[in-house]
Amino acid sequence: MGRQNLMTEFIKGLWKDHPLMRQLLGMCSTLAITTTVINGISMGLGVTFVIVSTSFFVSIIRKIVPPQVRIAVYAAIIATFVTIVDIFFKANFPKISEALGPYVPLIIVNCIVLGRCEAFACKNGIWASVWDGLGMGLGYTWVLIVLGTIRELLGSGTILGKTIMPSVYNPLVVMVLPAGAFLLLGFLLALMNRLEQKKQVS
Amino acid sequence: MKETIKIVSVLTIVCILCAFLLAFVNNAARGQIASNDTKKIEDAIGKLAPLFKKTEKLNIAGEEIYKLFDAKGEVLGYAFLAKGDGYQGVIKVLAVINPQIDKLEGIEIIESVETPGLGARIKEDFFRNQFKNLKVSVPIECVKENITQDNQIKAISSATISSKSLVNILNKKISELKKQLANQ
Amino acid sequence: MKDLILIFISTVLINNFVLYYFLGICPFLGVSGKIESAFGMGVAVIFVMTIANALSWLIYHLVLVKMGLGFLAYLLFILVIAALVQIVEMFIRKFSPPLYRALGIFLPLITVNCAILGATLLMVTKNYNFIQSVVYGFAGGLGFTLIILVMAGIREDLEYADIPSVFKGAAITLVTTGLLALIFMGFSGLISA
Amino acid sequence: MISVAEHKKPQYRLASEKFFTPRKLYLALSQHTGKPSRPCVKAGDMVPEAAILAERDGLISSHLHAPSSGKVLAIEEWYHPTLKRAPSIILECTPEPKIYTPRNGVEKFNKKELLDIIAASGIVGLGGAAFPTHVKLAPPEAVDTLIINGCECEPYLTTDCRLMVEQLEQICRGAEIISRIIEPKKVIFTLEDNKPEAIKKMQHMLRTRTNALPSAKLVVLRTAYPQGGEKQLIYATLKRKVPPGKLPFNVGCLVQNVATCFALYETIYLNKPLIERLVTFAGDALNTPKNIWIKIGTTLKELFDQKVLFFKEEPQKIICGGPMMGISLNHLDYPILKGAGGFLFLRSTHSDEESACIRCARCVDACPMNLLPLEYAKRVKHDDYTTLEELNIKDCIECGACAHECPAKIPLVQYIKIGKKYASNS
Amino acid sequence: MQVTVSTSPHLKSNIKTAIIMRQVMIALIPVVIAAVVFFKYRAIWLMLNCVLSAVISEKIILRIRAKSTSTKDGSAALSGLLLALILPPSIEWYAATLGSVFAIVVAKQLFGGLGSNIFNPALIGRAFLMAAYPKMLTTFVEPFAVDTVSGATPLALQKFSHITTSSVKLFWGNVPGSLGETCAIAIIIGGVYLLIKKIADWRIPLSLLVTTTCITIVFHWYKPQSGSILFHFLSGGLLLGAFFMATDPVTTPVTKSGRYIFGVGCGILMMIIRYFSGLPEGMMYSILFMNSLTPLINRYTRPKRFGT
Amino acid sequence: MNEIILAPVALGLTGFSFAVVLAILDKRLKVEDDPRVTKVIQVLPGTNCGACGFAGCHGFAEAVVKNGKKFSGCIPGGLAVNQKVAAILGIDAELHHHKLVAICRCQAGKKEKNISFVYQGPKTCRAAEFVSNIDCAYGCFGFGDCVTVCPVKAISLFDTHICVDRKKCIGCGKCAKMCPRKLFELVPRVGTTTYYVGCNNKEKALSVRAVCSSGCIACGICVKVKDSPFYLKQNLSYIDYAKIDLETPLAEAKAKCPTKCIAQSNDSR
Ligand SMILES: Cc1cc2nc3c(=O)[nH]c(=O)nc-3n(C[C@H](O)[C@H](O)[C@H](O)COP(=O)(O)O)c2cc1C
Ligand SMILES: Cc1cc2nc3c(=O)[nH]c(=O)nc-3n(C[C@H](O)[C@H](O)[C@H](O)COP(=O)(O)O)c2cc1C
Ligand SMILES: Cc1cc2nc3c(=O)[nH]c(=O)nc-3n(C[C@H](O)[C@H](O)[C@H](O)COP(=O)(O)O)c2cc1C
Ligand SMILES: Cc1cc2nc3c(=O)[nH]c(=O)nc-3n(C[C@H](O)[C@H](O)[C@H](O)CO)c2cc1C
Ligand code: SF4
Ligand code: SF4
Ligand code: SF4
Ligand code: SF4
Ligand code: FES
Repeated sequence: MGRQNLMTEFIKGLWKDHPLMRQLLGMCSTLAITTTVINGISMGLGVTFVIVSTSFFVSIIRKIVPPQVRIAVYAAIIATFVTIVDIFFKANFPKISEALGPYVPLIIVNCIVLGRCEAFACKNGIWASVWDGLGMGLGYTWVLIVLGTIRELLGSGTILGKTIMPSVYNPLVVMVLPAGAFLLLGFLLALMNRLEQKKQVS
Repeated sequence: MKETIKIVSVLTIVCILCAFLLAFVNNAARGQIASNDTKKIEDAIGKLAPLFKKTEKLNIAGEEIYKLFDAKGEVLGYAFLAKGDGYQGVIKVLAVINPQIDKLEGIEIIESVETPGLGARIKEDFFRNQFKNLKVSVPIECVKENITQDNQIKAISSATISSKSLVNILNKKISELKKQLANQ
Repeated sequence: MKDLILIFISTVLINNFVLYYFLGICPFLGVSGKIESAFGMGVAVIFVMTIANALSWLIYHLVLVKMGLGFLAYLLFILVIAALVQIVEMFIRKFSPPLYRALGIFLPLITVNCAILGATLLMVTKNYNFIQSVVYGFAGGLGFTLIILVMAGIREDLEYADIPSVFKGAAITLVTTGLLALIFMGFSGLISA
Repeated sequence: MISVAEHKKPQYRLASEKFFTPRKLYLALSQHTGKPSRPCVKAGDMVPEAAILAERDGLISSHLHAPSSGKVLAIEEWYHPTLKRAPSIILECTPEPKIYTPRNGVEKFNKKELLDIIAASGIVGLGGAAFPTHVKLAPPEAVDTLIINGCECEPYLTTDCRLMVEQLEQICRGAEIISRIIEPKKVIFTLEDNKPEAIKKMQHMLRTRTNALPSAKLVVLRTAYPQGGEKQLIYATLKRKVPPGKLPFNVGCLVQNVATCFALYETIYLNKPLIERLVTFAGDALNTPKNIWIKIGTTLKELFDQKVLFFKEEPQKIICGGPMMGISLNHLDYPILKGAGGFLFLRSTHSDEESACIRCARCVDACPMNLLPLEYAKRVKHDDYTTLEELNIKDCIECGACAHECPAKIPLVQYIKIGKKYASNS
Repeated sequence: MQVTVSTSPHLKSNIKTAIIMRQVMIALIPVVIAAVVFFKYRAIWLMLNCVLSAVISEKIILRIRAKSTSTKDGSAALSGLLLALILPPSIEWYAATLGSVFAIVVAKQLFGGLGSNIFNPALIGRAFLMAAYPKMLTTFVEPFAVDTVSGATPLALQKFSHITTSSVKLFWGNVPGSLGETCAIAIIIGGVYLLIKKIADWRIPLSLLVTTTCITIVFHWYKPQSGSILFHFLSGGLLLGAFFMATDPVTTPVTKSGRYIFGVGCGILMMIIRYFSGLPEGMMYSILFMNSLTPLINRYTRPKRFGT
Repeated sequence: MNEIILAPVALGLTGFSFAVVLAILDKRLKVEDDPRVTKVIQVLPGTNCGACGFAGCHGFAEAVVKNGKKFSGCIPGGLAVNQKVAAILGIDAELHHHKLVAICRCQAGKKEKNISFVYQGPKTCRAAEFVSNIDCAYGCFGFGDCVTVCPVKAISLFDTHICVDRKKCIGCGKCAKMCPRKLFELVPRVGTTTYYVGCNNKEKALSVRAVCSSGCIACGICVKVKDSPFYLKQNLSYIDYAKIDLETPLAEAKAKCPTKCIAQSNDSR
């Protein structure tokens, strides 16, 4: 596989085949944990790590897994890496671990991870899979960061814990509530559609 | 038959490998995680009783209570965890009480899921500071208007439920504690 | 008994898996287009969630905790769910083709429905006993079904609405979900008071 | 059911007039429900009045007679209110009034003889649907109640009302003929309470003529639209419901319009086929409204050319039939068909543009068939014809009650018509 | 001669969407007067604020979407007015504007504009503000002393302090509360006008009020301090909601039986929230919840075919 | 250290038992699928996202195999997957080797059509059908329902006058099914130009002239051209497409037609 091809595998996850905005996968953690920027970053990186490593392993063993136990095997591999991430956070960043709560283990069923295994890694070579996973993971991460920034800024008036908004600003509490997350993501999707429409017109 | 063997062996081997990997990582990180947990509690206690140097864990009726000592080895008081239902979910609070068990040294909210801007304000200083040196020889009361007695705190307006819940949680635990420590 | 009722109500209405915990959003967005499909999905989720919770509880408390292997929980839960779903699917496919047609096609989707795994994990966090866990699983599935049905009803109506083109599809569904979440906030505080 | 503005006042008391001197007649071969009749004359033929011009083709079809003596000019496409253009016999009139000699021994005719006469006379239902009457009078199941429909629930139209006031005796004779054919246990005359004059006459007649129609009675209904519809009428008078897809005889009923009864009388007693009918001409664009006896096939233009009718003002809308179910025409060259009870010439059109449905459910409440008109409109607008049959769109009788009530001015009936057509296609 | 052709019917009733909306506004006149009497200039500013921001945002959206429909039908103004009537008089102006814009833009226009919205826009506006500025939405002022004295609503007093407000006061409306919900007599006058004029369907208000009455009878008998029948009937948003919001044609079922179900469901939910939840009042959430069920209700209560 | 041994053993055992159960059940409970379903599943992304409107990839695969029309429903898969699915179902061949092309038998524009009255109602052909918006009882309403129904956007509307893009048309016949006036005809695609008679009025010349200035008056000039494939039926001219070996008679007839109602559509346009 040429460098060019690896690059396209990487790039596509950032916009064209964006896992969240295009494929509507991995919604749950996106909505749940983006109350602050730092959560978004940590979750994004955690997911990226899991996608990359599972893509790697799934791609290695792709030829020997019989279809009857395919999902079980993938799930086991994913669960292993997720547990590692979980343990890592618990040991080194206990605060974040607490904030992310049960959503770290839920990376296991984050549809993106399994989705990439099923859709890509089990059909492609190791490096392509790794780059694909990386692209998907980083694509996911940037949206989490955007969501986290907007929600933290509007909902608490801070970014990364620092107060940004002037003191007369009355925080829109709804932004850090579930409802705010859904609404914001809805609007973001619409914005994305709009950009795409513009692109098609021109 | 060959396929069956393949199915069985692949899944089994993957499971074994995964478990092995996990056990290994877990083993490496376990110490750190455990110390994180104690550190978190000690940090919280440290905020409420800055003088403490040493804790002694008392295990009474399955619940953990920390006896606090200062640098000279004198008893500073007790720290305990209490939890119960708030407005939306569980509130978990750490409180430090004086050795005579009649006055609170302060409280620290460990965990809560109250509404930001309303119930979540129980975490804010203006509210928590009311518990500093609060008389607890009689049950704490939560009032909506001005405080008239030294066992009262003022509820957060528009979050009466959260405030009351917190007071109830504390009252319940303190009365248990009194009994338990008396038994000791 | 009272605790079971409380668990039930709070799981269905207040701490709804979709609107409060944000679990199972992907199938919620994907399969809420038609009432029939939504119903099939809902029933499948109730079914699998209940059984998965029961099995996971047994394995977790009788095996893992006893042996001090708590860190294997995630791995085991997902294995249980994956295997369970597959077995259930095989069974109904063989023995009840009509049921399979109505329900079976939803089963593979469920493995990656994070609500199922979420239910098992939350059941561990909440320290439920066996019966409570089963009720929790059932109520969680029911809450999911309720909300996906409501959504499907709304979306069937919206098929004919003149929605701005950029909002068509997932965007309006998310906005609607957001409004539903606003509404379900009205039920908060129902347990404590 | 709904209440609608009546607009019957101006023509309600106008005695009927006659116009029997058209120059040309345009006789569509499709005058009735069912198969068009088959012409049995050709261009150039001279025909006397009442001669058969076209014959019944198949069971549900009807003869067509020459309303006037004259010369067949051509058989070609001509304007037709529903079909737009349809094959028609064009007749140039050479007036030679025919004297009809009453039939003798009518009292002794048996059922079969009566039915044969009716079949030969080209009578179709004059209540609007123009269904061949000889078919209707041979129901495959026993009928216990004959309902004579004098409701005339369409606004503006007053032909049935005038007929009942002027020719009640003959109508009763016609009803007698029907009851001799189908032998019902009961005969019910139904009227709405907005026709007090007809009600009074009818009451008087039933008191005095008890021996001829012993089991007859009068039911006066509260005025409502569309109470004249067969299924609605049967429910209103007998509380019997005709199931979907079923016909009145399935619940032991037969409904005939009063004008049909009059036509039956003329055929049986006077040996006169259906060649003329009473038609209401009304609307605010006319100088004076009129109820006129007129030959089938006369064009509207002729009425104005021969100064039978005058425009007060240019009409904005011309309607064949009543305002609720009638068809709007685009000029005056249309002929009068057997089933046409009236023509309206209106000054103003409802020019309100259709706006968004506000789901107020006024249409649902209005619908006499318990349907959901708004759902049909919504689906048709979005080209979704898949669920229409599930929603029983075929039950709709296109009465227009829903569209009348709609505050958003949505042409619901039009959408329903599209829906019915495409629902069966897909 | 150039005529117009169209399909039947050619005769149509005089009622139009704009007339319906205007009639509802007329019915709201007593309520508006009561609001101005009790809350003075605050009432006027709040109503102006909400109505104007609703109409302007609707205009802008319609322009962006290049729609031919206009704001002349009055539905946006009505939504804005109703929103103002369910907000606390002391609310900050920017919050009211935000709520009004959210109501029109998100709850109404995103769903396709007039007639297509699933949720009642005015209520969504309030629910949004409740989540956005919870403090502001739970702080009320005493009538006549709008700048100085903050007070608790009768339902909050009942629930949290077990103090029952007298029914006479509730009837005339001299109590703290949302702008338009306090004066029972004004709402009843307006509501009866709506029903008599057949602008709103009577089934929902009737079933809603009967349901709540039945529930309060049982509870009052079982546990007297839960509040008397008259108290629950006259306090909070029950009447305003029952007459003006649960009757919103767009967001309620179109079938007759569906409307009964809607009313009963609203009544039950509202009393559950009043009795058991952390909130003193549940009218808004119960109507909104039933709004979300409306598509399902419509689907499963289709009228029986004639003749079956 | 203990758990490093215990964990693999415990999990290995669990994995083993699940695998055994699955393997046995797999043998016992095997149900055969349509092999194409399996093939389609293999090319699908397998994310089971439900975006296609079916319950997961399996549901989609079954549906497409049953009814190939919606083969392009997989959204995450995008174009690449759609093509593969189409290939499996053999739709591809059908799509690109279409032998028929649609023509519209009314070529009268606003100027030619007489309109003596005002139509009021929804602006679609299907709605206009019930009362008509033009004097001609056979011609095109010009609201373009066919334009919207065409899956490949081959139809365009120039002031109420319908043009089919011969290059784009795939001969699916949707327009013919949609048009309430039944104006479309699917004719064999021969050469680079398709000629057709753009009139559907089956009445005599006089009636035709009364409503349209470019209607076919059945004068027969086109039939009289040498080697003409034209014939008259019911006052209307038709082309026998089985006989169009040469283009000259067609072009000649087109040039000679007094009402200019013979039209052509080219590949080059
Ligand atoms: C969306 C929402 C969230 C709320 N969250 C809380 C909360 O977290 N804690 C609380 O005590 N009250 C909360 N409330 C308000 C209570 O239901 C209740 O109105 C309040 O406790 C009454 O207090 P007051 O008597 O001081 O006004 C919330 C209300 C709403 C609408
Ligand atoms: C196919 C067909 C068969 C019918 N057969 C009978 C029949 O046997 N007896 C009868 O009384 N009416 C029969 N009808 C007539 C209808 O019952 C009805 O009288 C007629 O369509 C006019 O009804 P309307 O003016 O209420 O629309 C038939 C109608 C149709 C379309
Ligand atoms: C909506 C509707 C309204 C009708 N109104 C009348 C009416 O007012 N008077 C009437 O005689 N027939 C009316 N009809 C026709 C009757 O249903 C029925 O066909 C007729 O009375 C049968 O008698 P006939 O066959 O003698 O015409 C109406 C039909 C429909 C569908
Ligand atoms: C009886 C009646 C009640 C109404 N109630 C409301 C209401 O509660 N909230 C609202 O935003 N609009 C209301 N409207 C106005 C209108 O229906 C509303 O703007 C639509 O929901 C917008 O699509 C009402 C209209 C009527 C006729
Ligand atoms: S009457 Fe008109 S506006 Fe009302 S629901 Fe029916 S179609 Fe909609
Ligand atoms: S739906 Fe049909 S039957 Fe019902 S009111 Fe409308 S036109 Fe009449
Ligand atoms: S569908 Fe038929 S009538 Fe309508 S524009 Fe196309 S060709 Fe003309
Ligand atoms: S609808 Fe089909 S047949 Fe008609 S023009 Fe388009 S592609 Fe050709
Ligand atoms: S991430 Fe939860 S279902 Fe997809």
